[in-house]
Amino acid sequence: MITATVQTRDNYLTHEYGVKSWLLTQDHKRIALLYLAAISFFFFLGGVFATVIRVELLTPPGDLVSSQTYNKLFTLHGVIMIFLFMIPSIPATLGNFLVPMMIGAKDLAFPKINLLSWYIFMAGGALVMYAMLIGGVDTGWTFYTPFSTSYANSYVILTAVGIFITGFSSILTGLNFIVTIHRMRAPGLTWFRLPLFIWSMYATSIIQVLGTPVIAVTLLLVAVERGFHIGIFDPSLGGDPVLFQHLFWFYSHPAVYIMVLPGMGIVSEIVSVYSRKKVFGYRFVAFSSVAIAVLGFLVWGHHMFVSSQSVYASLVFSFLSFMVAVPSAIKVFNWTATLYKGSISYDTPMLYAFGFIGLFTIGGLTGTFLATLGFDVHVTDTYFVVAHFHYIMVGGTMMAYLGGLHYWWPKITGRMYPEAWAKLSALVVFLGFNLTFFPQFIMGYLGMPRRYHAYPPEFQIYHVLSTAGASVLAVGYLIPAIYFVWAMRYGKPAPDNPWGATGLEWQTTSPPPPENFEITPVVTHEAYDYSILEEMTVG
Amino acid sequence: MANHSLALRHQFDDVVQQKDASTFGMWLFLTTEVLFFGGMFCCYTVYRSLYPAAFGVASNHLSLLWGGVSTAVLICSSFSMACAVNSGATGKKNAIVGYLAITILFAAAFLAIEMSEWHGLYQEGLMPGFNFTFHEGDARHVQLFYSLYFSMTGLHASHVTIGIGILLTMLVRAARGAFSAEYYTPIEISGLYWHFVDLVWIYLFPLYYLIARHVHQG
Amino acid sequence: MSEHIVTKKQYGYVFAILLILTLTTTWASYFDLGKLNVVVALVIATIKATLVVLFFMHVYWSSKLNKIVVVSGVAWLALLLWLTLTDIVSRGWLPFPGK
Amino acid sequence: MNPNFQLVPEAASSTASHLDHLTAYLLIVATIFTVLIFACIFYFAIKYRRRADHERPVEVEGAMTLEILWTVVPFLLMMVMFGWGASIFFEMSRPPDDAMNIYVVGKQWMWKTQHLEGRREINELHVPLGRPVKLTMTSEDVIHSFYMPAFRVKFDVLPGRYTTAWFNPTKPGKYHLFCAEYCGTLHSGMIGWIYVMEPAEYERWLAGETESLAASGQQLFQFLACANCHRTDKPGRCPNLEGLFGKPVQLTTGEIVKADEDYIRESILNPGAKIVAGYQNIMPSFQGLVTEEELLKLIEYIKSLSKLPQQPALVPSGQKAAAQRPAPNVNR
Ligand code: HEA
Ligand code: HEA
Ligand code: HEC
Ligand code: CUA
Ligand SMILES: [Cu+2]
Repeated sequence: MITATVQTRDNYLTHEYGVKSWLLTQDHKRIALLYLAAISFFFFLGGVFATVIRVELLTPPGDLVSSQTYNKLFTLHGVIMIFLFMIPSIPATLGNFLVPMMIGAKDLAFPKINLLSWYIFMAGGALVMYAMLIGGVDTGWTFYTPFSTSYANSYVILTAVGIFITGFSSILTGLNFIVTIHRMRAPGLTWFRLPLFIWSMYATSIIQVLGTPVIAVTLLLVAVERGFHIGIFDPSLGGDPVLFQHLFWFYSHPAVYIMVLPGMGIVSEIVSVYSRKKVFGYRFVAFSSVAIAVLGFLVWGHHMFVSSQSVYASLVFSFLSFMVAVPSAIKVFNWTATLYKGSISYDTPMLYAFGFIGLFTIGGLTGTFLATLGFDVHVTDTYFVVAHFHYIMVGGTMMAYLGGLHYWWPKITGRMYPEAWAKLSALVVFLGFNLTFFPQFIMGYLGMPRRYHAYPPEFQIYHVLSTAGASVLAVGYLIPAIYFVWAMRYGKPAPDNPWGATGLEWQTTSPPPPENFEITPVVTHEAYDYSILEEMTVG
Repeated sequence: MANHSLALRHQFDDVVQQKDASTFGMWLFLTTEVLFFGGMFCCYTVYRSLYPAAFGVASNHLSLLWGGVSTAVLICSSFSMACAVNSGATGKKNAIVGYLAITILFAAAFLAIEMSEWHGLYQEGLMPGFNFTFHEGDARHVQLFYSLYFSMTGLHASHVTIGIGILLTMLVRAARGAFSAEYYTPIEISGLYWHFVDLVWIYLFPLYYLIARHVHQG
Repeated sequence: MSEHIVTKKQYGYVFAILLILTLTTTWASYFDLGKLNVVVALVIATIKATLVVLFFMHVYWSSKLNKIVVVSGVAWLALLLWLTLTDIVSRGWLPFPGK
Repeated sequence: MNPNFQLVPEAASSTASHLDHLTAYLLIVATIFTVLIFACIFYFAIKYRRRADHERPVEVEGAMTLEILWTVVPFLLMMVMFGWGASIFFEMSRPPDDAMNIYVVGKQWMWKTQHLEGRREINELHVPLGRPVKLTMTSEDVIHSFYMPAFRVKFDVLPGRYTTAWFNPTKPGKYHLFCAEYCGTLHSGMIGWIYVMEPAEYERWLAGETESLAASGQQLFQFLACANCHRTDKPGRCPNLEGLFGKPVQLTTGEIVKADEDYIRESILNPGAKIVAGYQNIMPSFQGLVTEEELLKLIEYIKSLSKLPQQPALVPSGQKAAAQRPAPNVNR
């Protein structure tokens, strides 16, 4: 780890040594790093699956892997990326690290539960890994019945139980955050002085706490139905497979906001710092997070327009889907307006934030296409949908996550990352990303169904473009993976506040001491008030 | 007093904040539990609204007597749990231990009744997945009823079991004198959990046992 | 949060009401009230549940925040049921209204 | 048409062109906003780039009018999307009354289609140009989805119930048929072709088929001994099925349900679920005794009983009816 010659002050990394001091730690910062390690592993694993998918799709016939294998590949790609990477990604790493620091607390409200939730996550993850190693699962990440309960010939129960378990880790993290944000804010830190990242983590936590139990019980029922051959969703046993879809999407639509809200929070922080301005329309951005969290629960039926859901229900869900797009629009416009008359610097995090805003806009707009009833009938279950969600999740959240990692890297490790390499990789990621996923919009509208192992030759040109893009993208992700590891040891030592930011986390040392602050800070200013900066840098 | 300052963990400023945070956290956890059971209640609602007749027929195969008794037993356990919390608040160590013991006994009785009921249903051939031999009328949806019945009472029973574990821990801690009138939050929180378990049953009872008693008496 | 200690006597009253309501609901289920049977059963169950939440679980005396948490749990459950039922209930309605 | 590079799929049905207009609107809105956002970012980023390290920009307070503007304008644009999309969706989910019916059964991993005239196909579907076609679909195992990109039509095919989709082909040719709902190992192999033919050619293609669907249904009705109970000459124990289809049925529970395909299917497979008022639950279940395709034949037969009530030949009175066109709307 970091050598004591550079870090003269006691910090959370050097406070204790040894494997045990990490595995039994109750320090939210160390737990965040434990999560970071686990999550990075899962991301690269999911990425490897994506790579094989893309290579297979280079040619129309299914020639690289068998159909069964292909189906397992995209299922595991989806399951790992969603449940083991993206949902815990920002909340459990940056959120864990930053929530207490940003509100001036010594730790989360329940440190033991925080550690427990990491172990629960690892247990669930291990189960999914075990299922993967002994043969995998081929139901798609959506586990639709009756295929998953009565027909699939793979390890559905193990995987479902694995996801069921990780669900509890997500619930506990959310619960911990809500209690912490309510009860442990520093003196003077009123709700409207909170950084927007906190607001978005708060909104995310609401979804985690209220939504996750439903998917947990749904997957439990799938496992039970499959294990004991009793009818709950299987129509040949009297059940209703569409009911499963309702329960599944009741969680899984809100879950997409679990995946994007934290990213939005990061972008709010970054956009403000690198233009040295208050976020335009702070209250609108803050409230829109909560609005998204609440409205997000009302729209799940837009995944079921052709599922034989009633036409009236589809109508209601379509309408509500447009309602939830409004708060997202508010955010996009406010970020853009924040740039106006700012003092904009092009540090790597800002480049990622730009990427987020642009790509999220495209992903979101195509989301409203999908919410449009007649249009969705044509493109549902085609690559149009695949492109839509990768635009938001990879183009949006992944960008924000990388932006956030760069932005707080100095605080987390006490070292700077190499700026030139970082800028280069940001550019590569942006270009590679668009090349990968833009062609998918077109082939989706042309009718290329998703989850296809082999496909008619007229789609090949788009698949080739997409695969080419994916290779560029992979390089773009490989570069930061290398220089982050390098920077942990060899990076320039970081000052306490390298970016001239105003958040409380920047007012302590880099890396922070075990209890975050030498003295509990008292807050007297609104968030993003850069006039206090002069006092700070002088002092 | 020394006792409770020991119980203050470092991340909190004072005990009030700590206690508040704990109860608040427990309530949040209980909302997740509401939605956890909620997924199953949703299945129940949908299927009952689709197949009311089959549900009525199926329901009348459950024993109303034992259903009613187990409801009463759970309510009794809730009452004694409430008394345990009261004893906690007034700092009566022996009373806490006694009431917790009574609660645990009631809980165990509940489980025993439930097990015997399940056993009876199994013998009647009404346990889907193990022994389902019912063929009259809309047998498929009678089976659906029993699939849900066993899933939901099973999930509930697992909560009862966990509850017993928690209460036993509390009992041991109380007996060792870990609690006082100033510090009895764990007992209060366990109480919340226990009452929630009771609450679920308050709905399960009418929804499963009282659907169609007026139709086919018996 | 105010430290309110509920006496055993108060608990006793609630306990008695709960038992009486259990008997009532069982008794009521023997009458053929048509669709009202469900309603009666659910109303009584909800009264019981409310008593438990308010008094056994002390929500009556606890902070506004806790009350919000309780209400939102129930509200979200209602949401799940309500929007799912929009589908189930209206399935037969279209595409041929009036036919 | 260069098969290797297209930007827009072929539009070969009436719905397709309606949908493409909506797509144009969506694309315009999306392009405007995407360009707007990108342009603002680039413009601001360059114009207001940091020039000095200690630069402190003036604070710009939020502006209420702007907030309202960018809430209301997208909202209105989205309401247009909603209304337009909904109207096309209604069009898609409401087949015209004169549509010809074709049955589809999906199973892992093939499509079986049946014409009323009796012709059956696998992974292919022939339809005449210019006539609305209504598909009544079900699955033997898991959920599939019947997708014809050139018609912009897709609908899930579920086990245990009937779903419908319809289209009106406007261009002769050969078009893709895909399964769009993941259904297991060979999901991507569950594909086929739709042939849209000139009407005369279609008639020729159909001809040569001896027995209509309803006629095979009638034979099954005899074979399975349904006719022993359901007879018109001796009413009493069992309901008369003549004129049943499409009519409301009163059940013993007092409920009234419509006798549609799903109801008849349930009556055959699970007769105890809904008992007709005035009758006993004595009908045996035929679950496992009839296949999905046979069910469709029975349904088509029962349907034919209501379409031609005046024709005694189709009444199940015991003697075999001569094969004849059962429904007037299919022999144009
Ligand atoms: C982080 C993830 C994420 C996010 C944030 C979203 C956001 C949205 N999604 Fe997406 N979605 C997914 C992940 C996500 N989605 C996934 C994973 C699937 C597929 C699941 C599967 O089947 O495997 C999916 C599928 C999906 C479908 C189902 C498609 C199908 O299967 O047929 C639909 C349909 O309505 C939809 C709609 C939307 C909408 C309306 C939004 C809105 O919230 C977007 C709002 C944002 C904007 C609108 C952009 C900003 C606004 C402006 C710049 C203003 C101008 C705007 C207008 C004038 C409109 N999504
Ligand atoms: C957060 C979620 C997330 C993320 C990050 C990604 C990332 C990627 N996804 Fe994924 N995807 C999903 C979520 C996600 N996906 C989901 C939910 C589905 C639906 C599943 C289903 O249908 O059930 C899906 C489906 C899906 C499909 C459709 C499969 C099908 O329907 O048949 C495709 C096809 O192109 C695809 C591609 C990619 C690619 C190229 C990336 C790339 O961004 C990945 C890039 C990352 C790496 C490549 C790893 C890092 C780099 C290295 C380790 C370097 C070494 C590697 C090389 C040299 C190659 N994804
Ligand atoms: C043992 C006698 C018996 C046989 C054999 C029988 N049915 Fe029935 N069927 C009944 C009775 C009695 C009813 C009315 C009670 C009910 O709804 O279950 C009925 C009801 C029906 C209905 C619903 C009628 C309505 O008015 O709503 C349909 C459709 C039907 N049968 C079709 C069939 C078909 C098709 C077969 C053969 C595959 C068949 N039945 C065989 C006795 C029989
Ligand atoms: Cu059939 Cu996919
Ligand atoms: Cu969604």
